[in-house]
Amino acid sequence: MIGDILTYLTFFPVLGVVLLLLVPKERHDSIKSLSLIIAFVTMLISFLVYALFDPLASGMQFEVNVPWVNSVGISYHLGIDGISLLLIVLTTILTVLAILSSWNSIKTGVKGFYISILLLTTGMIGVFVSLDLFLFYVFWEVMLIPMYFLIGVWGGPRRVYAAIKFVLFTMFGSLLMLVAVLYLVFKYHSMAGVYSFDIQALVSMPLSFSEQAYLFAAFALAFAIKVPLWPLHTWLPDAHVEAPTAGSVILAGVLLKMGTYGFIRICLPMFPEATVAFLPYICVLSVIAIVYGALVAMVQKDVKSLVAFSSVSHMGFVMLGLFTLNLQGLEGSVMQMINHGISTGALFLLVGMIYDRRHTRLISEFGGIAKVMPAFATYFMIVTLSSIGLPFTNGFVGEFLILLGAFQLNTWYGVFAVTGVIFSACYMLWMYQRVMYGKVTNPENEKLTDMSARERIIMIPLVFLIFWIGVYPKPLFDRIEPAVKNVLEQVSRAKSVQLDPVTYELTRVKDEKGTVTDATVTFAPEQEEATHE
Amino acid sequence: MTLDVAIFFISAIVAVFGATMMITVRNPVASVLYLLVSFAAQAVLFIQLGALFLGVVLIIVYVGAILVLFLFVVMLLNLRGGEDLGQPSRPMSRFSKYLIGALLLVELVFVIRGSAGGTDQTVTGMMGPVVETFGSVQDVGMLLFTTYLYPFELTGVLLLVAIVGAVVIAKRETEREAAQKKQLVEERGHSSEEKVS
Amino acid sequence: MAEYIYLVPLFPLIGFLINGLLLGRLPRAAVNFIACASVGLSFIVAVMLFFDLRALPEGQRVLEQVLFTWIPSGALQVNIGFLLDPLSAVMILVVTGVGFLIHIYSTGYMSHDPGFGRYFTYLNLFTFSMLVLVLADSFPFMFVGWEGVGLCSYLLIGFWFEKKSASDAGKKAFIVNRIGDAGFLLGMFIIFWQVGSLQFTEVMAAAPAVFAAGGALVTTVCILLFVGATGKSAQIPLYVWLPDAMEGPTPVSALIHAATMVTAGVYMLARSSVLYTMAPDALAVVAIIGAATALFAATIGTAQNDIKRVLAYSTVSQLGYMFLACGVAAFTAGIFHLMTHAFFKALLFLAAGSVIHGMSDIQDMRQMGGLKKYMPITFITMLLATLAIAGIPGFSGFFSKDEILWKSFSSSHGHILLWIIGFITAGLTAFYMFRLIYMTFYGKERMSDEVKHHLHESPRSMTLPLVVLAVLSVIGGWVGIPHVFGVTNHFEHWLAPVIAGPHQEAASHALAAAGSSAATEFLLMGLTVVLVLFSIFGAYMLYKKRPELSTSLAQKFSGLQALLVNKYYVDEIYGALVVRPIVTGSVFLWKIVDVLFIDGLINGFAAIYADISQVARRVQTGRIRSYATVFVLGVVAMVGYFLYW
Amino acid sequence: MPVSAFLVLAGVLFAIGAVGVLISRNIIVLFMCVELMLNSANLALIAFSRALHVVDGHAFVFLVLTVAAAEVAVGLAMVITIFRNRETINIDRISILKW
Repeated sequence: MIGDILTYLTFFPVLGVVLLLLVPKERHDSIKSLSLIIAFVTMLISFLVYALFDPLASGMQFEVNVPWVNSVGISYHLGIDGISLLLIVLTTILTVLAILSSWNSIKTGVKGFYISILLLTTGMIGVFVSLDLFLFYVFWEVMLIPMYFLIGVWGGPRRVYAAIKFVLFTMFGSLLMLVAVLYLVFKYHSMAGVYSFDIQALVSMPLSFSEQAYLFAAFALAFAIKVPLWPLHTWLPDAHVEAPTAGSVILAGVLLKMGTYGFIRICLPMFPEATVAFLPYICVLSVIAIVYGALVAMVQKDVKSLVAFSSVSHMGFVMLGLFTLNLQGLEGSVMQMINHGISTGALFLLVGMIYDRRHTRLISEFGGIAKVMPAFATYFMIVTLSSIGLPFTNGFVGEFLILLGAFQLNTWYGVFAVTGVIFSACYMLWMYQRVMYGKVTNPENEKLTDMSARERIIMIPLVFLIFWIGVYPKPLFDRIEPAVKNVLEQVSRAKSVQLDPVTYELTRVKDEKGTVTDATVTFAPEQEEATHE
Repeated sequence: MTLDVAIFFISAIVAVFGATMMITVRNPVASVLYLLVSFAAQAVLFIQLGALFLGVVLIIVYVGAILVLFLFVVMLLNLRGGEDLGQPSRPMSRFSKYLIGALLLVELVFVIRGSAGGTDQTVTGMMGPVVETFGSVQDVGMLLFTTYLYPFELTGVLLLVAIVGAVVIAKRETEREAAQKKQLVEERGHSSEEKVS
Repeated sequence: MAEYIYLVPLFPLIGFLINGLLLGRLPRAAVNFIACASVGLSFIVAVMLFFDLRALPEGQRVLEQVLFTWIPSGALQVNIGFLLDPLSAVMILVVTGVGFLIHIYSTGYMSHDPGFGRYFTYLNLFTFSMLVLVLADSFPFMFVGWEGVGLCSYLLIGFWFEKKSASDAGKKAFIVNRIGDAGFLLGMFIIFWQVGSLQFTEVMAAAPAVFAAGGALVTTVCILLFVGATGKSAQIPLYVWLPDAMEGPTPVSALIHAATMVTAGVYMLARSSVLYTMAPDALAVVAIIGAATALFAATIGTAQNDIKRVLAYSTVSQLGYMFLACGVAAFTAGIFHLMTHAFFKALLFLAAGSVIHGMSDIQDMRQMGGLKKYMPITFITMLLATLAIAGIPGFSGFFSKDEILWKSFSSSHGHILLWIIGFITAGLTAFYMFRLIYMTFYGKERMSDEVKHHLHESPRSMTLPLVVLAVLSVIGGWVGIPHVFGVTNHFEHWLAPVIAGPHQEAASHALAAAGSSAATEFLLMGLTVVLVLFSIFGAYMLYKKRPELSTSLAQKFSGLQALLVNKYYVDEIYGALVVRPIVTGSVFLWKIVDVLFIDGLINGFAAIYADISQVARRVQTGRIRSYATVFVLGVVAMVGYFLYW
Repeated sequence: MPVSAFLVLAGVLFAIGAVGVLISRNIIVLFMCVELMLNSANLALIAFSRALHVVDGHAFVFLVLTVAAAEVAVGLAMVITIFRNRETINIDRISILKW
């Protein structure tokens, strides 16, 4: 029972989809309640996983490994470490909130909408629990379809453009990823004599530098599009602006993390040499993303696209943290993934609430909202502060560690990334001022009602998380740390770096010629467990 | 020249003539009748080949039912060969299509000849005598109800589906349905306009 | 003892939580009581802690309390922990003491404002953040308070958010502070990078071993930390937010923008004194910036007509003094001035608030005059504060300012030029403060009848804090009477264990040169006093005796006058050089780079595909016969292939 | 008679049917051409059946006949509907499903 908990967690929403199919499509209330219950139970299961998770153990937990398609080595291999654990919990929480947020705003195609959301949940959880590349790829693509419908059917005026753009961008990357996956599998076959899609088996496979470089590039492109890393980000503002609130929340909250999660789960451990070699380029792009996203966010006229560009900036922080390759940077980066999910999710939820009332998101349409909706303004302020990384809100912890890590890696990355902290205050507070402060000039804003009980229920857990992670993030760190150390150990297989066993800091080894030679690690598939330790 | 050969050549000539006329005459009624002629000749060939049952079936089903159905439709639509069939194709395109047909024919002949390349006597050689009951109703019936029972039953389903389908397709739509359809088209047009803007 | 330290910030936090969570549901009296009581309680605890600390032997006056681990990440272990030593003890006394008085004052001042609940919530949050700032035992935890006070400042400046100028000012304050904070963060990073810890005790202990004295690294650290301080403490070039911050309620200006928050930079420098004494170049920068700010702001202060703006520039100027002190490694003098300044500047603001309150929210001094007889208590207390800030011997400001001037002259890091600037500033200070007094309380009553009708002395809740602060302004300096008067400088002695710097050597140095330096010190002191008196006389002549003289003078030097009134056009210059290019650049990035270039490239690819498809789709004619032709051709080709190949 | 004679005849009929499909603009004639092609295949099947002395070919012919009948029924129903809506039997005019 407990051993299979990941399977239950992953496929419980699918059960919900089956049940939903049986409900007549006119019965909106039943559909909404049923999907809420399903999402809620999924969340409870994820809490159970969190409770049962052993923070001290390193390595994967709750592993399930059943052969699936033996002839090509595909197995049903699930397992989580601290990183995926937290992301799963984030996913399930945001799903519940997303369903609650669309309670009154989705009026057409209700059944299809909730089915899409639940399918999406399965896809997202599936990506986080997969330890088999085939499974990973399947879930990766499974996410795409419901999201496409969420944007394309229930979206704004330019929804079709946005949805297609989203799908094409993502598809482009994931096809390259598929090619890379297949290459890995065949390579493994040529070395070990059997096929395997198992991530842990493939990680231990020695690859020459040029192989690593190409494979890294293929995977990295897929993940970078998802993150999205500058300059591959242009699908994001469109998708966010057009998507319905629930879609934006899940898109920003979880889907973007898929990219960074892919980096940390696949790119870094599998291609350490390439990671070290590509590091400067990715760091530079991340820093550009940080500054660029913030600057462009500042001049947006639509609240949602402002938040979307702020996501570009924040995810730039995450990417920068990942590629600092030191403990602080990586831990901060994982924290920032969670934090960004919470605060940006909350921002989109809040924007959705005001959109439900006014059916516009243009900043210029608002002004003086704080006077008519004080509670809304308060929640908005808290979330804004979390987004600009005020200490004691969740945003600070991750940002601080990332900047610290980046600074240790290279002073200039740190210096430029820090300006992102300044600009984030500029665009968020400017937006807040234009929306909330001043006199009510638009007569349509005069009679707005403050937050309803349902809306408060949506926000309270998020506010709680904002402060909890801000003040006492230790439980999260305890769970992240072993996983991050594992990643660092795997990266340290690269010959060009050396791992300090105490501080877990990777330092570059400068060899005479400055070139990285091909890996010559001896390969023993039977003893892969041994090489892990 | 034996009787056998005479029957074959006469039937073959009639069949080819009927087919050729069918595709060349302009009046659909005449077309149907030429096809009828061709089919009749083919039925003779069927019987000559020992397929007594199928030959009869061909006459009854094709000539008696299907071609009559064609005639019905032609008359129902009141087609007399004077309909507007648009611009006739250019000679070149027409010629090229004949050429394609000819090529196909040549290839088919080569296929037959190729497989006959020498060894396969069953194809090139004279047909030997067969048992008396070959191709009889009993013979074919036994096969259909034993070895090919499932396909045979499935043809029943196929026919049923075809009947229902034909009825549904040919049925005149009611006014209500027409109105609904109109409304749907309007909505579509409306939403597509929105998309453009 | 140590285990009670957490109570000091805890009480305001509880007050904040109660008032914040029950916002709008509590009666006014309850809100007032909770807000004041929470700060009052922490004041009591602070006093107790102070005496506990005093009871300890001199070398061991450090109390530490760790509540729990905040950020555990490898080598970086940041605790939620408090550090109470003589320096933070002084700070918590000032913060809770002055804070308590201002809370009480606020109950009167805000008695007609419907947003009182929000106001006291913010105020308590501020007190909490400020206490965290001064009690924190590590840089990151200090940063919590550092940003927290910035947030409260933002919220309180923009308290009347319906006014565009108020919300603008709040935003400006936060963003300018953030620029400083970025410097602070970078400074922290270098420290962690080099030392591997961010605990104050560990950093200060390890610094001499890790950093080369006078080396580039430690200088960079100090300058970066100082950038943080310039943001928070309104020094050149980041001082611009403070004058605008006067949009907030006046008690807020008194608490945040005079007494406590703005002095956080000085506190941070004093806290990092070990690092600064190792970086003489950084000290020089601090001293120069401090001196320049002091003079610069003082000149602007002479030409402002808004009563609060005069005080705001005065604050900037006085903060410059404090940094001047820090810059000559006289951190004790800086902290001493910080304390006395907290008393008299808070008093000045509160008195100004009392005036504004009585004047029906008019702040322009040109519409005041002759208020002496209407508001006697306000007048007397404000006069005492003015005497203190002007540096009249005996008053608190005299001792602290004089010590700074003397140190800027005598310290091994000092310079005669620094002293001259400080000296001129002292004169200017006296001038603009008495200008304020004369314009407000003396002369013709220039207000309208309507205002005059409502003119009244403020209620007891407001005057009581004035009186208490007035007493402190007078006697507050007596704890730090310099050696030269033949007494022990208790204040310096008290802080000595925490403050690094040349004080030991300086003390011996001073003793060695006692004979000559005492004479010099008295000479300089006398010079200053003469200048101050002369300035007061000037103000008296211009604004009391012959007001027409000031107008004619203003006309004569109209260029200079315009320059001063417009604050040297610094805001405009920043707008043109920084804000405008960033906004324009961002629009460029968005419209050109993002939409036109990147998206254009991608949509261009899509368009190319679409164009190819436009051609290719023509194959799909919809004509069955053409499909059939192609189909048959295909069959022919395939059969042909199998026949011949 | 050799079986190949029948096969060649079937081929000829098939080719004529194919040409008819290609050149006919009348939808009904086009249909009839398809029928002709189907039946030419039948002829080949029966010829093989005779040559190999196996009756199975007959069974297939039977199935083909059934399919042809079904196809004609549905096809003609469509022709009627099309004619009713568009007043044409010109196959080239029925080309909405394009581009």
